[in-house]
Amino acid sequence: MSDLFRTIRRNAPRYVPLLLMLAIFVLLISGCTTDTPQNTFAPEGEVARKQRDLFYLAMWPAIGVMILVLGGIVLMCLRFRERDPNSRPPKQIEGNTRLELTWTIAPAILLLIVGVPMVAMIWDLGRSPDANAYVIDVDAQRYSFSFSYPDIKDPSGQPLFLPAEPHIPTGRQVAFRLHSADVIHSFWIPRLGGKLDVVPNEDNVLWLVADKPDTFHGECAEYCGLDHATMKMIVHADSPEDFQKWVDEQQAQLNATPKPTPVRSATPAATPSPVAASASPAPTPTATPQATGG
Amino acid sequence: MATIAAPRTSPLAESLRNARQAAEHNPILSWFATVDHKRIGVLYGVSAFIFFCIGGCEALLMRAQLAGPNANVLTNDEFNRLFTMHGTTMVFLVVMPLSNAFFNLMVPLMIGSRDVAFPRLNAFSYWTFIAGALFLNASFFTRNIFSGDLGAPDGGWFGYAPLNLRAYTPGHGMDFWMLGIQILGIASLAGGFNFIVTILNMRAPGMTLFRMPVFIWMTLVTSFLIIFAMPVIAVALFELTFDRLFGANFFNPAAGANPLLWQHMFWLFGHPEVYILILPAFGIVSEILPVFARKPLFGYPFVVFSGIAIGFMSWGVWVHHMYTTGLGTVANSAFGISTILIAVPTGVKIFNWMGTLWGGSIRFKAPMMFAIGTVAMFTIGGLSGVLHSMVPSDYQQQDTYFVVAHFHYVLFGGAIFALFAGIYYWFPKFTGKFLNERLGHINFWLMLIGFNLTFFPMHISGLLGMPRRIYTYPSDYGWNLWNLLSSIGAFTIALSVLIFIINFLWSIRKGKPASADPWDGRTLEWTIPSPPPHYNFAEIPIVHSRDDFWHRKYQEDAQGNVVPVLAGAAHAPTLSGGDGHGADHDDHGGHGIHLPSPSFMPLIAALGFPFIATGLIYDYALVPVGVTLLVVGFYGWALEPAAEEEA
Amino acid sequence: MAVGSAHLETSTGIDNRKLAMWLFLGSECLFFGSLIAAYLLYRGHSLTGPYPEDLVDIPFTSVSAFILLMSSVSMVLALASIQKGNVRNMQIWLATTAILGAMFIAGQAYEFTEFHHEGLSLSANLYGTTFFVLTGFHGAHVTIGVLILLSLLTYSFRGGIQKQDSLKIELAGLYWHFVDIVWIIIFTLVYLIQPQ
Amino acid sequence: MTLAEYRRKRGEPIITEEEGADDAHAEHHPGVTEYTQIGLILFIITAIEVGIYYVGLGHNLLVAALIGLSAIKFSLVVLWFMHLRFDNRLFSTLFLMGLATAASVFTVVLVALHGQLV
Ligand code: HEA
Ligand code: HEA
Ligand code: CUA
Ligand SMILES: [Cu+2]
Repeated sequence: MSDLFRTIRRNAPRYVPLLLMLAIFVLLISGCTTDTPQNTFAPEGEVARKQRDLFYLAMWPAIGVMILVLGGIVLMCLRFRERDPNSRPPKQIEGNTRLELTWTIAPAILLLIVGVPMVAMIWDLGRSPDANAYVIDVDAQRYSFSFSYPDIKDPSGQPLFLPAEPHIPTGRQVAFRLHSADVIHSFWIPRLGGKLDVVPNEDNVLWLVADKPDTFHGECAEYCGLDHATMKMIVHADSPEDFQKWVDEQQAQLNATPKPTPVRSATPAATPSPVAASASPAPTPTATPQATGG
Repeated sequence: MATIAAPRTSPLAESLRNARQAAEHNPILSWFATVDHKRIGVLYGVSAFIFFCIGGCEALLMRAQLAGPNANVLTNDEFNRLFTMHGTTMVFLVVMPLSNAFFNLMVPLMIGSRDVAFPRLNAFSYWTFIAGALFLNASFFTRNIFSGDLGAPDGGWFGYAPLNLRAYTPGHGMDFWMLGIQILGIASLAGGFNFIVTILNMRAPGMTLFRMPVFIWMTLVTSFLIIFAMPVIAVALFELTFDRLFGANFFNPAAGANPLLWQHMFWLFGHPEVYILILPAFGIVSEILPVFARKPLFGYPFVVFSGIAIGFMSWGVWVHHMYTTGLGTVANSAFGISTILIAVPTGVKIFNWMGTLWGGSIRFKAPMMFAIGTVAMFTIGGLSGVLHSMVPSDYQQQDTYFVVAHFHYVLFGGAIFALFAGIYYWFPKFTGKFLNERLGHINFWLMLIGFNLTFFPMHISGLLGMPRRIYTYPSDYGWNLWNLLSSIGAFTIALSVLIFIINFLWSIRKGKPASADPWDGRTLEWTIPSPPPHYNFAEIPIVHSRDDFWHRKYQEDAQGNVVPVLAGAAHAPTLSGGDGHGADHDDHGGHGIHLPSPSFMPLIAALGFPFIATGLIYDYALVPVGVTLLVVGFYGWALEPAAEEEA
Repeated sequence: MAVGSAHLETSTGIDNRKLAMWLFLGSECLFFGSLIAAYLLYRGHSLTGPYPEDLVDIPFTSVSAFILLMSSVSMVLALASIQKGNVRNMQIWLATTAILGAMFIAGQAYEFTEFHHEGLSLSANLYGTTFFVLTGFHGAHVTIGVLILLSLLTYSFRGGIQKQDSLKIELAGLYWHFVDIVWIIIFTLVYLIQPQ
Repeated sequence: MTLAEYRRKRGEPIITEEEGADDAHAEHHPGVTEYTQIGLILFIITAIEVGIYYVGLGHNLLVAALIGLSAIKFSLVVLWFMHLRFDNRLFSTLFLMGLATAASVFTVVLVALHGQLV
């Protein structure tokens, strides 16, 4: 027993960190390849792809630095461990200015190098949506997203309202104008792109592009209360032709049955909210260019 | 105030004095009236550790729920309350007070002082802390917990507006949260002022700023961060209090308020706060590595300056928690750049620690294992922090488990590992016994493995799109395996903590006895006996260099080899002029050393806070009671003599 | 409070308590900074009235501001007196300061009730919220200051404050002046400058 | 040996000038007249502030003038009444640190939230 113990103790320092790093790699690699509904490594649109590429751009150097530092530590532990408990203390080195400068400046340069594409991408994804972007109004309320289409109106001028499962066209920017009826939520469809918060009184606009027809899973990414975990959505991306067909269908339906559509700002939330109480006039959707994309 | 006795001795003053004298000799009462920095340090440390176990158990419950998809261990409501309490507990009731414990224990010893600048303020800080901590945890009982209704706040540890308003979070838990943190903030502020003054003013002769141990430097920087950051969160919490309790509109969107104001204020505090959590840990590591590598800290001035730089820079990065709120491209670019740059001074520290190991003669004792573990694990966490700082890709990671992975690597892998290192390192100083070395190694390896098993997979579940703060998840999102691993890891950590507890309890009774200088240390605390006498230094030492104690023990011979100074010569020169008074043979006995008298006033004053807070929530009648306690405490404090007249 | 401060000189030569007081004031800058920032952020954003321009009474507040400013003068004179060892004068100036402070508080109480009559409450709009909390916290600081002054005054009547204790007066003075400069800022930003 | 004696013996520079509470120093302590003069100036500036408020300058000009004047008042109180002009530099440093942090940080917050600065 104590023998086993001693062997473990003697060898563990050497192998555990190495095994650990190996495990890390295996894990990382396996993470990249799985094709699951919200995998940010499996983008299906311009925004998500750019973000993933930027992530790789930073991740590989970071892994490099990690190997350098952790490997260095392990090697030093092996090489400089005290062999003889009665040995004299080693040479007392106080420091080395040249080394200090090196390891101040080198990381700074490395960081600024990654910083350039980062800033470029902030501006790239942060531009206002194209003029021909397809506009959808998103209403977030505890605990669901609902959608209205300003371009599809019923005879009384009310936009098409979908309590769930919106359709979007592929190959074209879709501008989501985000409105909150209560607290802060966050609108996130991982395989199409990063999230943007839905802030009351602040109508952010997020544009995304879907490459090809598919069904995308998204969910609320800002804790918003009891059922935050189940505030999810499914988005159908259709080819332009299919989308047009869908639009026509909806339009036809609206024209056929001019039923009163629910008012957009009505909240299904049970709790009396100050916002709902004050009945903020249904927010007039005006594109706010100050919002970031992506 | 110190020297002025109350002008007239009234019967009241007389009985108060008697009470204080009685307290001094009663084994239990004396703890309530103590103003001794070492005892307050112990109180802080033990309390914080208990809260660590509580916060850890909250985490275990969460991990049990998340071990598999669609689990039913906890309800949504319970889960939300648990993660809120877990985060709040770990930040405000564990890492901060545990660091504070080390400030209390070590600062006077390391700078060669008999006490802190304001001993009673120190006691006040502790009692206020414990009042706030108990108050916060009392929130569990705001609903009938015995019928399964957990009280407790449920707004998350940063309680975003407007969710934190009564309209959306009606329970009293949130009220306890905001007032509890308010009280804890007062405790931190008191500590912050005290340690800055102590460090600037109470140093032994010759202990210039650049001879101070790095731990002292980091305490100084941390304390500055505390005194500047705490008022901001205090105001935010006051504003929330007015909103929730008195109908104000600071965060009410219906009145036109901007809910992002809360986020700015919280993170304006919150980011300096994370360095408040990590800098003491950096200090501890900087003390331990040189001792066990038997070599001075590499690049001392650079380690110090990088710590100061981190302190300054921490004020310019808060928006990196708000990238996805739509602040605009300019803000995001500016804060993106400032955030990645903060990696530079932190890197300087990491590299200097490696420089310290290089060429050393490393002794792998338990404190050293934890310290090296800190450096390695913090680096991983820091690097994932840099990944977060890349704005556009953070749009994908914000509020996912990738963040959870990041901050547990820095908070657990950085702060908690270092604090454990500190416990193993200084335990002999305060008990005169070693913690068991073998159990220590088991503790370390189990914790290291469990820690990585818990938190590394979170990077992956995060990148696979798993948001944080969800109590359940479907089975087909590819998250199952990673969560299972995390849960197994969490229980491994629990096992390691259990081993630590056993080790602690066993060693405190039967541990191997330790001498005054058991690790061949370099700093002043090792010059005095273990455990230190209540007056710390029989004679105030005189400091001639950095690592003064080491230089008394070793010198370089003609060949540049380090050789021990002949035995007997290694004694400290002291202020009384004679150089012969050694630390170990204390012929002095501490007679004639004036130490502050115990006092109940800090306790009485601190007790006022929970009364006021409870009164604000439930019944205003309690408020005057609390105010009275405060006033009585403070007046008694001001009027009672700080030190008893010489008998 | 300092341990045996009479015997132990400090490393910087500065008294512990004075150092602590300045640290406290530095910290207070952040406190009032946060409050003022909230006020400025919401200035002119109230959705409903009453608005500041309906309420603010410049002549009245100017007198208040003037009173507080003069209390700073009397405070510093109290310090000058005790530094020369003149306890009597110090008591007079301390009392003056406390009275001026109390007058300021009374003025604020009057102003608050007046505003309340006009319909401004904590919950009326953003202006009410930020105005009452900002000036209220300032008023609370003044009140505490008055209490400190009165305590010192009482203490000095019992012979507790002599020339060598001038530090006590100095510390109280630092706090008092700080509260005064906060009002200088509030007076300008909250009263004189109105949103366009 | 007291700390001061120790320092004298070693010829060690005392880090900052001593600021004993009781003994007189070469340093300048403003007297009653100076304090009263400052008080008078403060009074006059306040009068000017209120005056220009009524004169009806353009908004921007008024704001600039008011901020300038109150800054002068602020400085007078801090430098003279709070003695920063004569006292240990450390105090000014500490206070300015707080002031500068607050000013810069909240300016950024207001800009980021599109608030008006004044
Ligand atoms: C101890 C606490 C601590 C520490 C020290 C840090 C350190 C850092 N943190 Fe972290 N952080 C938290 C605690 C901490 N953080 C917490 C609690 C949260 C979440 C709050 C919440 O939402 O609940 C958070 C969240 C958080 C976010 C927001 C994520 C999001 O919500 O979207 C970001 C974004 O930029 C970030 C960045 C950083 C960076 C860049 C550092 C840097 O300081 C790290 C620097 C260190 C290194 C980089 C490693 C060592 C350096 C080298 C070896 C040099 C060479 C390196 C390079 C060239 C890269 N952190
Ligand atoms: C210092 C800070 C710190 C520390 C140490 C920890 C430690 C741990 N944390 Fe936590 N964590 C946070 C700070 C910290 N955390 C914060 C700030 C949040 C964000 C909260 C929020 O979103 O609002 C968070 C959130 C968080 C989450 C995300 C919740 C969510 O978003 O849904 C998870 C999930 O797994 C988690 C897990 C853990 C685990 C398993 C540990 C473990 O390492 C814990 C290990 C400790 C133990 C297991 C104790 C064992 C003790 C015993 C077994 C002794 C029993 C003794 C007796 C009975 C005498 N933490
Ligand atoms: Cu909506 Cu979370
Ligand atoms: Cu941060």
